[in-house]
Amino acid sequence: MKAGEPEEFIIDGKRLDGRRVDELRPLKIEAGVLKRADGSAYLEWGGNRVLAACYGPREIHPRHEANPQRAVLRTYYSMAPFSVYERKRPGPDRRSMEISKVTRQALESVVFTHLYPMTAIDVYIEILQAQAGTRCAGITAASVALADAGIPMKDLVPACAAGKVGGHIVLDLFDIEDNYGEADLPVAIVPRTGEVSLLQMDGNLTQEEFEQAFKLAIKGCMQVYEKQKEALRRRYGGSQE
Amino acid sequence: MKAGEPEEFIIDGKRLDGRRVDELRPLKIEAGVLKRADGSAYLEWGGNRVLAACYGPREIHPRHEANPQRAVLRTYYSMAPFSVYERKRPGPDRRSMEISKVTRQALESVVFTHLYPMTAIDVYIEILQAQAGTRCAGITAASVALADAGIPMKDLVPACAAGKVGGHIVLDLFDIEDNYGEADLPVAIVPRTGEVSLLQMDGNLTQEEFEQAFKLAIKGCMQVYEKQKEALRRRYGGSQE
Amino acid sequence: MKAGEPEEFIIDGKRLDGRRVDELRPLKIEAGVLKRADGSAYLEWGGNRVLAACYGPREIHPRHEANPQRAVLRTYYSMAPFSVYERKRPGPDRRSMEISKVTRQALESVVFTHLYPMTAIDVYIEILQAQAGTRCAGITAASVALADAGIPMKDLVPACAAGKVGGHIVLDLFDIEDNYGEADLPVAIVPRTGEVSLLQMDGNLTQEEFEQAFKLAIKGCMQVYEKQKEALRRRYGGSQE
Amino acid sequence: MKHEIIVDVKRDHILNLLNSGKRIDGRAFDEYREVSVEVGINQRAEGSALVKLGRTQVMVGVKLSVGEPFPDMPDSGVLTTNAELIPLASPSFERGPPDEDTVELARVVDRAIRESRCIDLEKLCISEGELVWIVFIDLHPLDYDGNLFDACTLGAIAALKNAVFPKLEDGRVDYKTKTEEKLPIVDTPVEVTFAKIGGHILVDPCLEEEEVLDARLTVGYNEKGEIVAMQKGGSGTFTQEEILDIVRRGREKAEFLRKHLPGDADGKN
Amino acid sequence: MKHEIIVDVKRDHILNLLNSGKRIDGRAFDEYREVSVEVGINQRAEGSALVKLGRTQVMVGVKLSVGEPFPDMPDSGVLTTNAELIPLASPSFERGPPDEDTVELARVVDRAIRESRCIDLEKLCISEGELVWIVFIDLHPLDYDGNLFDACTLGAIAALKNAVFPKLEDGRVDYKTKTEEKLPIVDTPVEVTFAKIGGHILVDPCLEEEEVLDARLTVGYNEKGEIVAMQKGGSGTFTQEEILDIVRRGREKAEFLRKHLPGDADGKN
Amino acid sequence: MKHEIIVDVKRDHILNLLNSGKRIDGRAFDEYREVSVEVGINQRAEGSALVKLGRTQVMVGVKLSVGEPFPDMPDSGVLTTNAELIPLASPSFERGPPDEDTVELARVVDRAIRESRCIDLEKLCISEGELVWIVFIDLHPLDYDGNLFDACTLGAIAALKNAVFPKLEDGRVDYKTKTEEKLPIVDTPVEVTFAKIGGHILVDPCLEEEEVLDARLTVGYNEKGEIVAMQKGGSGTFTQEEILDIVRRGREKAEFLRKHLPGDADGKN
Repeated sequence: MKAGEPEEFIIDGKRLDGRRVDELRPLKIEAGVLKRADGSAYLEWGGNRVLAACYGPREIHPRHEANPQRAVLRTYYSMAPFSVYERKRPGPDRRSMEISKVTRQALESVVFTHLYPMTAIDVYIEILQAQAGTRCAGITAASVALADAGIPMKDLVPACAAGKVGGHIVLDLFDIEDNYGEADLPVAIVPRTGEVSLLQMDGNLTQEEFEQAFKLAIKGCMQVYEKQKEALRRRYGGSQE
Repeated sequence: MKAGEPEEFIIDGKRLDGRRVDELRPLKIEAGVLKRADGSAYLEWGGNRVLAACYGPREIHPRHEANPQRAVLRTYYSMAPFSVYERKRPGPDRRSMEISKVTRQALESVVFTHLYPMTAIDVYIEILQAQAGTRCAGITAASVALADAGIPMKDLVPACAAGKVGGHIVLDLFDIEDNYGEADLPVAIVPRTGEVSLLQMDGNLTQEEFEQAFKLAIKGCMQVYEKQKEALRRRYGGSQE
Repeated sequence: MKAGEPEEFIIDGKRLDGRRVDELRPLKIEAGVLKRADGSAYLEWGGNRVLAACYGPREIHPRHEANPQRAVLRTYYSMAPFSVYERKRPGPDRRSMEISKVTRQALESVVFTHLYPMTAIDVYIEILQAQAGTRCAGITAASVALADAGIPMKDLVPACAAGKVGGHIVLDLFDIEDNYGEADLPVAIVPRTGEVSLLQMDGNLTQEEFEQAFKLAIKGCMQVYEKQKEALRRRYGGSQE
Repeated sequence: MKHEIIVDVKRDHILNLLNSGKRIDGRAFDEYREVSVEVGINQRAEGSALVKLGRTQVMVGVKLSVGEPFPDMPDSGVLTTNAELIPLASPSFERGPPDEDTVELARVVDRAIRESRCIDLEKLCISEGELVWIVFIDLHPLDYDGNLFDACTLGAIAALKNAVFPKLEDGRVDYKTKTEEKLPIVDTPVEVTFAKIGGHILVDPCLEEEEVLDARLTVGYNEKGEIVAMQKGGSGTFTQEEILDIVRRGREKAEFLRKHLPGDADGKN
Repeated sequence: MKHEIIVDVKRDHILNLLNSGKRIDGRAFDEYREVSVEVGINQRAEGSALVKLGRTQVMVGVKLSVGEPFPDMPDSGVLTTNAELIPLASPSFERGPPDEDTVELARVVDRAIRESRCIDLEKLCISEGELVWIVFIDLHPLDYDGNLFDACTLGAIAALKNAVFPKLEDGRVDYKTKTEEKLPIVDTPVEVTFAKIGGHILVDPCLEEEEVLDARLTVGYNEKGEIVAMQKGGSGTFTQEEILDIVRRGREKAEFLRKHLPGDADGKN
Repeated sequence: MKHEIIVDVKRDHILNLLNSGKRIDGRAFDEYREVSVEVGINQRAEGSALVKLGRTQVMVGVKLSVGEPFPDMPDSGVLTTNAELIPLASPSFERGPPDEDTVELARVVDRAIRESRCIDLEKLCISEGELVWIVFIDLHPLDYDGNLFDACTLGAIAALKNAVFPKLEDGRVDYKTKTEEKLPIVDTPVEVTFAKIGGHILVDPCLEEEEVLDARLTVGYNEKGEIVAMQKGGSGTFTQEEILDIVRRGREKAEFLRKHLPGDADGKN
């Protein structure tokens, strides 16, 4: 047992932070929080604090990266030095580079990039405070920022993880569960079709556990989707999505 | 009191290197010392040894930095590894980057950059030996190198610091005064108008002390200006400036 | 005497690996071993394992490196992390940079670069396992890869070192001789003219020793040349070179 | 070129307004934008602050770690100030290693903090010559609408005052357990920035003003009103009189800014 | 633009074939290319393997060194997985620091090895809190014809099983003297990659398939058939049913790949 | 393209002169430009030299610090040679990390110094396996008019001979207090460079010759006239006879250069 590892993760049916196994951490999303960005979103999800900004469609530098058939979507995930317990040195590390890539691939299928050939659409995700699940938080915030920037999209992309802790399949791991649990399965979907645009896993799951966790994560995504739509409604009014 | 700190800075009206409070260190400037550069200057100022070279106006790389309305002035301050007591690792550090920037801003107002659109004027300042006051020495040498390169300018830009040591306002700090003194105030001016193109300060000065030091630094600049003009006269002849 | 240094290098007329003083290590060359590269060669030379690949003539990036009069030959020597006893950190170090440069200069004189203006011919040399003499192995493999890519050349460029160990002039040093010997003299030649396109030396040689070693190295090059031609014959058939 | 022309047009517009006594956002020449300072807004940092200066938003985090002191200051803690101009905050900020502007921002903020001796660094010594506290101040602009110097200095001092030590056990920091002990902050320096545009002197330039200014002067003041840091910027010049005037007038602006710092736990301020 | 059009044409060609039940290289949809695994092919590495997956060739070297453990894992060895996409191996690989694709490859291979706990890291502790073995796995593709994930994971586990400790003397490694002691490998995870092209699901995509795929799913399995790692790639999506189906079918493909690992010295496998 | 054509024209001009027995600056084929060596020209360095070879000017600084020895050489000091081709010295030098030419220069100078064993590195051991002197040689061209190899090697050996140890106290260096003890220099290697242009062999190429040469050969000699380093450069070739001839003739040129080294304190030279 590692130092700091809890003996049990579920006590009297409740998780260590008081949630049910299928319950999300509290999630608040606000769209349009920045002046300079073309679109932005701020998100508080449990102990995560995430800011996303979208710039574009805009001129692309360096020029040779331009695509004459569509806009190039670029996504950058980054953590503030003070977002974690041990100060993180500024600049991209290997983990950030991988998350930037899967984030882009999670979002690419919904953006109508062919409308803006030769341009860039840049999305920046800044983790201001981290408590596990920041890649899902980032994708969730990013698609709201894209919408806030007026970028035409097929749908929003909500993301949510499920996992396994102390033998239980649970939704939306927080940091203690993430550090000491058995598996983490982040998922992003395109709600209108139910298709999956992000899927990663590390840990150990049987086939059955995987199927159970996968379905739970998708349910979580649908709850996140409602919060995304609410945020845009609050910003732009109207009661339809 | 830090290790090596002197008990007094002024003894019998003289500073630790024998100067009066308002006296410059010995200053020698020579213009036109390099073959390859378009213009150059070598300066010995107390224990400082500084070489400045100007290349340009010349083609600019990378091309996208070109300005169709004027030449781009670029200045680079750098210290040789053997210019300080503890060997300095080659390459720009944060201090050099800041000094490069303020040096450029000290010189930009005098250069007729609009005469050479789409070009670069590059000024390199190399500190070969340092004894405090190298940014002022660099600016002073740089404007002589610009003149030696035949770049049209409104005026030369002399620079000189004043400061506070042991409670006294003094001109042109040398290294012991700089390390253990209370304030350093480097100033550069455009002598013909008396305007100020560089001003920095660190330390602690009251309003009155600041005003006294500021005026003293400007007097120092005017002495430096004479040396600059002498150097150019020696190089190009004529007794007028 | 350094740790690990042998007391004698030649015992009963044989070197520590059983060779005569003028004998090459076993050398095998195979051309055309990679699918993706335009030309390639694999070489086993004693304990050296070297792969060379040629791409080109091809479009050049960045564009401003293009030469309107000829192709630009670019050579990159690199060592796999597991090619040496102590793991080598990935990326070019100073030694690799120097070897890349002398490799290019060893090959440039034989390639008809003027046939392919505005293009690049890129040669990559990867040391998979090292046992001394990797620069000569790399040049030897590289010229076979160039030929395999169909790049017109005046000749192949074989390379081989001679050196001095325990007072004896010997051909083709292996690692113990290289680490503890007195001198190493790598040479590359253009066999048809006998001219020398690579020559480096470190250690200590008298004039006479140098002349003896130099001639021995050239003899070694000629043996290497035969192996190069054989490899191309095996690949392309025919009994003429 | 497009950019240059737009800047010229903007400059004419701003200058015309100034000539008739008006700033582009309606402020008086000596008026700051609305200032707000929130502290304790980040649970991972030992100290934190969010400063808003109009639409400029800056987050500052203070992290405390331990390490060896500098050999020539064996009984003194270490202060490190770092800035990141993340491209989220402005279309003009680029990814990559710190550029000249980033480095200047970090160094000018650091200067006021270091030269005012506002942190009692000797109290950060744990074991002389062996182990001291290292204070990291990370300046993190989130929305860039001008005058980062003043916003970041204010945020830094607010975050420093907000900071508490984490628990130290056997020479290692337990970041998850915070103590109640505050950082020893003994002064509250602030910086005040003036811009010069066509002969007019304005405090707290907004972005549009920054883009067209001739010169800029930032002055740092300690609680006594003494000057602890200065930095002139911009490719233009100041007259000597302008400088003397700015330095005198800045002092009361510094008092104004300092009032926005949250009060101490003990009710002071 | 040229590139885009060529990709479109290739995609049409491959898709037409798939619609009539054929792959471009003639394989069945659920068929791997020819697999070969050679071990012990490098005398400088403590363990090594050369994997061929069709024309894709990957060399993997395992180097062992010693160093300090992580402070929070004082009795555990350290695992480091690194990839280099050297430009020798493909015209699309570029010189320079690791890019996104390189980092993803290293991290996805690392994930299967780490999460399956296939190396008993506690057996790599030499002196608790002070000295442990560090395992470097270097993934080194030599000829890139698609599906590096599966080839590299297979090569990594083969090289790990091949590895023996060098001699350790007074806390320093004597690399020239190898012992007979093998690394403690307790599982043999493998990864299986499926591509989706126009609704068709194919195992082990070759390069031409990779260039036109919509989406990719890599799944890592341990010896029990449990899932230890997953990574979706590509800018397209999978339906939920496709994912469930791939995860179920991948298990037998993992068994297939695992059979190509060389047997242990003791005849097991 | 412009550049290429200018080079061709220059080459024709220089070659025409050579064909009639003349060099572009009027020297004989085997004649060095004027050589001057000044030492002790830098008060911050432990040893320093300014070498002029015609209009080529090179400053070399030797700094001494202390640190751990290499594990395989526990009783030996450490030598590090570094070059910087600062853009001040030539329009062809660029800012940034060391390029191929910079690295080659540093390594070729280092080779002569290291292989001639001119520094008695064992005398630089302070405490075996723990603390040794580290010698930094910084090659710093100030004005580049050709043949940096010879100028830098000469400057390096002059600066080494000029160097004195700073005071060492409790394992730390007091740089402000210099002792009278000199570095243990036991040989004075020099390097001699020949250029080949259209079949002509010339010593000490000036910049205009360097720009058009076919090939270059640098040979390092110790005091006994033994060869300690060689480096061929340029994209052309030498005949075997040319090489043998250069190596023989270089020895007397080495003697010529060595005479320009300042005398020792004891009058030896």
